[in-house]
Amino acid sequence: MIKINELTKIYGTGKGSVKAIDNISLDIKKGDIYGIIGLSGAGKSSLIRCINLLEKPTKGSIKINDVDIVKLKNPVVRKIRQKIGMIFQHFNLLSSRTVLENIMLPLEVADIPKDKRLERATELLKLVNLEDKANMYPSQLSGGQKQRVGIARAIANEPDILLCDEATSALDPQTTHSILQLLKSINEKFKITIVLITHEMEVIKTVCNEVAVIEGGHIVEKGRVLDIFTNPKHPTTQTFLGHNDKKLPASVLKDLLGFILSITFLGPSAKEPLVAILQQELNLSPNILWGKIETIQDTTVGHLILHIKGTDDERQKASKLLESKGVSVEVLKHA
Amino acid sequence: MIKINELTKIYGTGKGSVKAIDNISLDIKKGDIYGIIGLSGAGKSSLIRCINLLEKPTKGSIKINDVDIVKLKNPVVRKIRQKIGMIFQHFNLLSSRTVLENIMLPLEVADIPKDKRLERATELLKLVNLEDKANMYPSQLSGGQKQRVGIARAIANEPDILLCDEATSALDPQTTHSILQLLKSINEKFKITIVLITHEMEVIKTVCNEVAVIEGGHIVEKGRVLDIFTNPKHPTTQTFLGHNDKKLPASVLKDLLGFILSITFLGPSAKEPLVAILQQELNLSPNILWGKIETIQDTTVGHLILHIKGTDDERQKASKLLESKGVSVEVLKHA
Amino acid sequence: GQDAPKENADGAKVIKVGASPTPHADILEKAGELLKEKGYELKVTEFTDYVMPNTALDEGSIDANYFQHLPYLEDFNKSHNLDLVSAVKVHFEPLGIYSANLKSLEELKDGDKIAVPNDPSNEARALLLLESAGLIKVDSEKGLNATPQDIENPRNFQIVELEAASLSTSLEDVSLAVINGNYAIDADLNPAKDALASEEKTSLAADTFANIIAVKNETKDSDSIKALVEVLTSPEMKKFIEEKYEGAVIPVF
Amino acid sequence: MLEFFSFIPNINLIIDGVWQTLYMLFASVIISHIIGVPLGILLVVTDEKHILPFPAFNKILGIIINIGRSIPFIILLVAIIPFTRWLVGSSIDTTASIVPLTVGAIPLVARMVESSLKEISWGLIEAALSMGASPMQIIFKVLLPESLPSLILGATITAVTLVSFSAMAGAIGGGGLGDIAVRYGYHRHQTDVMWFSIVILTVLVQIMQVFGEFLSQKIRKS
Amino acid sequence: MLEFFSFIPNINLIIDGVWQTLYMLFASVIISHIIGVPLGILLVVTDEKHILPFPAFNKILGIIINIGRSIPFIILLVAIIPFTRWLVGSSIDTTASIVPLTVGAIPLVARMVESSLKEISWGLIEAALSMGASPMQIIFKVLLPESLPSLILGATITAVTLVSFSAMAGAIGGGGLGDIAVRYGYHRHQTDVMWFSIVILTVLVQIMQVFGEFLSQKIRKS
Ligand SMILES: Nc1ncnc2c1ncn2[C@@H]1O[C@H](COP(=O)(O)OP(=O)(O)OP(=O)(O)O)[C@@H](O)[C@H]1O
Ligand SMILES: Nc1ncnc2c1ncn2[C@@H]1O[C@H](COP(=O)(O)OP(=O)(O)OP(=O)(O)O)[C@@H](O)[C@H]1O
Ligand SMILES: [Mg+2]
Ligand SMILES: [Mg+2]
Repeated sequence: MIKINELTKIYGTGKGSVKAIDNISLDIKKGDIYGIIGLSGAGKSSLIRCINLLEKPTKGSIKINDVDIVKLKNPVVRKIRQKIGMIFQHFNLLSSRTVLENIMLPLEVADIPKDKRLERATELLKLVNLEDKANMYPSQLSGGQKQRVGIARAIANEPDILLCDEATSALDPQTTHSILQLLKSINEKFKITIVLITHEMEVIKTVCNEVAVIEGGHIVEKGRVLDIFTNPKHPTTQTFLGHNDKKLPASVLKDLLGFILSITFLGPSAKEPLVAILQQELNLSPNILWGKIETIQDTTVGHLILHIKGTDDERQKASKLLESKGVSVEVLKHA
Repeated sequence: MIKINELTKIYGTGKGSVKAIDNISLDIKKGDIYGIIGLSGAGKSSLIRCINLLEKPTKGSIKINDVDIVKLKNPVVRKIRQKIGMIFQHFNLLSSRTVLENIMLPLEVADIPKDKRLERATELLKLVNLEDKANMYPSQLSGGQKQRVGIARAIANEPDILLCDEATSALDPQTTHSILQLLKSINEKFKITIVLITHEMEVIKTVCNEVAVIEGGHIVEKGRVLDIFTNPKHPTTQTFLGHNDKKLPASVLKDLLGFILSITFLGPSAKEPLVAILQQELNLSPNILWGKIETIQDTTVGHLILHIKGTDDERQKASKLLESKGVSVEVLKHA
Repeated sequence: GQDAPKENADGAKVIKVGASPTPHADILEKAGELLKEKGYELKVTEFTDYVMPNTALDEGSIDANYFQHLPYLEDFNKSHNLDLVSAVKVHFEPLGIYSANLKSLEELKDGDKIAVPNDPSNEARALLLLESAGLIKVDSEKGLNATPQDIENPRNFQIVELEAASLSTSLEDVSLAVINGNYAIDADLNPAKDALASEEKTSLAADTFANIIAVKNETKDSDSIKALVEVLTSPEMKKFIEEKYEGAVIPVF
Repeated sequence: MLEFFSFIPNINLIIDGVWQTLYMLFASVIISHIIGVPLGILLVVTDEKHILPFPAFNKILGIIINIGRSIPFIILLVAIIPFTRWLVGSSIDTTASIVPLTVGAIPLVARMVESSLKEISWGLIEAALSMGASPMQIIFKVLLPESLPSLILGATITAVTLVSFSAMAGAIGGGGLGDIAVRYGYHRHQTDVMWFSIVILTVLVQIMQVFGEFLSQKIRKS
Repeated sequence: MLEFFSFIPNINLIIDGVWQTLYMLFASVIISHIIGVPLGILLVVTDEKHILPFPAFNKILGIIINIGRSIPFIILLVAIIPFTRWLVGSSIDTTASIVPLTVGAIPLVARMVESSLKEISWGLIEAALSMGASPMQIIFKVLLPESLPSLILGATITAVTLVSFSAMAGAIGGGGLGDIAVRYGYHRHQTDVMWFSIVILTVLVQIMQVFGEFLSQKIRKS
């Protein structure tokens, strides 16, 4: 669907120039919900803005359905853009239009007849829970309300591709959740492709199937969400996912005898009572110091940090037992 | 420090008027980091904007250090405002000033001598990790970089009170973390009071000691963070904290025999090997379906959903055993 | 320094005169050449307005002005409480009635458009000329202050007031236009042949409406004014004016 | 009614003047905007970095507008007489003076429009671009509506400037209050007529200003 | 050098005209902005909903500015003669004509400034307010710097408008290219002088416009 090849974007020229994207290649398939994460200033917005040519790439090609859009003439680009919705980081709502009229704008642009426009916009307003603000102006809305208008506007013309630049950053968890469900359902129903920048790992976990991690204009890691989240390779990804965050507070670590294991298990092994098995088979009493068992892409994934009062010998036995159940074990502290 | 009494804010007049804040009273003590959460459009921004009188309250009083600022004359208000920093939801950086000059603005306003200004601003730039962007203009920054400039600007004049309207919403988790540490450290060092709107529960957990939940212009719940997070009373708070989210995916619940318990434990009981004890004393093999063990305000708090293959009789025993250890138990599914 | 004329770098005494651009400033330019021989430098400031030259003269910014006729000056003196006087009468620009379409005044129909200059020193004269051609009647009390508000107009002509300089350009749009001689020449009209009627060169009008050099009463006998007057009324000037304007501007000395 | 004002000199003259002024202003403001607004839009959008880049055209248009702005009004008045005559059948009277007033105002309008449109946040244009909007759609759905409050303030400034230009239209028989103030009041020392005309002019300008500001305020939603 | 241009009629006349025009423009643009910019700022900030609300003053100032805008330039020229004389010692010549040009431009400048300042996003003013900035600080640190690109475009428009006003300064012997074009072209029908003056005027206007746009572009950071 979207094939980005050796894309480079440089802002400015000469001494003051900034290389925001550096030779990025990316392959986004039809129906993907593709997450992009990275530190502030990594080049995420620049990348997504290249996809609909709001930013002209300095080098490289962007193929949508096998057509290199970088080389296309304006009128053709326009037709393609009508089928690419975009949610902006800073909303960009027209101050001269009411909420309803803002949502109708892409429909006007696409020459949808008036009654259809109104119908569709009203429907969308309901979806983003803003029926009561239909005739208000953007200046009378709260931050999150503006963002929801931007979301409704982006999906109004039933795009084939949806580009979201921090679409839910101004939204509370509940509203975020309902918006994500909305995105997921239109993704499933209409097979639309979604490219999504976010800072919230929850968002990636809930809706994305693929994810790329950008740093300093490069892609440092990409792949299936489940793979990346359970087994991040690059240090940046690891910090991002909080894998280095498992340093436990001093107050908890104080006076701990024995050894500490960090275990990760997913899928089938999640259905086994791991802790109970340790008790049963090795007579160890593990204490869970930190734990997170969650569902990523319909698969249960668990991380636990276990404190076990025992010897190094017992530790080795425990590790072996767990590994035999398909669990990966890391030793954080020896006995 | 800040005493808000029966505050009401109505936008507009007549038919189109919106009651954004409805009779809110709030007491924020010196040195508090006070979190405010609520759905989009709940009135959070309106409330925080009343505290420095950017929005004139329709009714009610706001006492800072026992002075009702609503009644004060402009020059006095200005003096007070110099000691209240504010981070805006939409940054509001001056496009005509470089990053460095933007950070120096509050210092100029407060008539700090030029060399001191430069020194302080450079120091702050380092803190928010933007030394290399010192001489760039806001239009050349990414969203997160703008927000960091806004943060540096707000704390430049070493305020007594810091108002943050979604100060980290555009930031990645790592940057968010370092900013929060920064806020926490200045809070501890200078005893400044921070009022903080956020949509990220992580933020509240990490830095706040008090939290208020706003809905439809009312405060529906407020109190110490640990209390609210472990024992939310109001349904809105519960949804917010994801307590109603523990509905498990169908794929996991399928074919589960036995009973399901949701257990919550904190402080001392977190140090006991609960799951192992169940195995040991009742010979039950609990499987953790969902779990989260985390540290809120230096206290370990755990939620687990346990699936146990057993009878209702065993369930009652298990519940009793757990409760005897100071754990609260909720039955999600009977055997 | 209102009294003694200042001297320029060459030691020549400077005379400052304000004037309308044409024909006044052009005539003065010639006079300047003659005055140089007498050790004077003539500095001409052109005004496109009819109030400023008198105001400037009174305040001493200029030593003399040259743009108006005596009745206008007297009226101005009265309304502004000034004491400006005429030093000499220099020339007369006969107003003529011209037409682009009509061969004679008889062809004029009721309700036709007649254009007249809109400045105070020419408009009343134009109306009086129309009166003498028997087209309208001017309120005798208003006399030289008459405007189209002050006429009897039994044939309902539309009196169009235009700036003197644009009358010739707009000739096609009206049946008749009353035009100053010098502007008529510029528009390739011949005052002697093309005018359907004009102010008589020898009439009372020529005397009354002769354009004057106006000065302040107290300086009218100064040497420099005397020199200026002398040059302007010299035979060379007479020859110059007659040759240059071919009857559209008539020397009256 | 009229008797009541009979203390005022030449009341009929002034009433005519009011109508002439209103007529001239109304017509020239409207027509100069019909032509000047598109020119102003072109000046902006054909810029190198805008939605319809065409730098050569942009430069030439800028120069033509500058020429228009350089010609003293009184000369313009006379220079375009053949055009005026061709257009309205005559080169004199109030109707005819609308032509030079309009021609003179067009380049001013274009510059005022240019300066308003340049204040629009680029993000809004990007939003429309991302929807696949054509330049025409961007102009009519973004540029014009978003700058309308500012355009109206600009139009008010233009209209008031035309009031002072219209005083010069007296040269070709345009009439109007400004011309009356100049010719009757100023040239013929009828200071009462002059001041009375100016007072009415001021009232007119005041009405235009208040109306323009009211309208601009009313539609400004941010 | 001068010989090269000798085919041009009255070359010395025109060279004088260029200097006179530059002198008049330079002085009147600068002085009218020194006075007009503060007035424009006052018009904005004393509005009911702005940082220094004082509605009565705002209304009166608006009316005074409107009066200034209503008086035909030629009348203004004469009406302020006593003032001009008191100020520069004479009421005629190029220096003297700077006074009415300036007085005439002040209300225009005020309105242009007003319209620019009204486009500033309120959020930026709020940011300054939240820091405890005084109205003066907001004016000098927010309003002026943020609207500078727009103010410069406005000043360019004003300067070019003054070029056409300066043609009227001929009424008081101001001189300058516009006046030359009028006196030679319009009064004497010497069209060569007229067109040559206008060409030079156009070049001048073009330079001002390009310079103004360049400057505005250069300092616009968003
Ligand atoms: N200027 C205004 N005019 C009219 N209504 C307004 C105005 N500003 C805010 N409101 C309304 O007041 C309510 C509260 O707005 P507020 O900005 O305080 O919400 P919030 O809690 O900050 O939401 P968010 O999380 O989305 O930023 C909203 O319903 C909003 O529409
Ligand atoms: N117009 C511009 N001119 C110069 N530099 C720019 C411009 N736009 C962006 N940059 C720079 O390019 C880099 C990448 O910016 P980009 O907006 O893509 O970051 P981002 O990943 O979206 O960050 P954030 O999460 O903070 O929004 C940043 O260092 C930024 O300063
Ligand atoms: Mg970004
Ligand atoms: Mg908000």
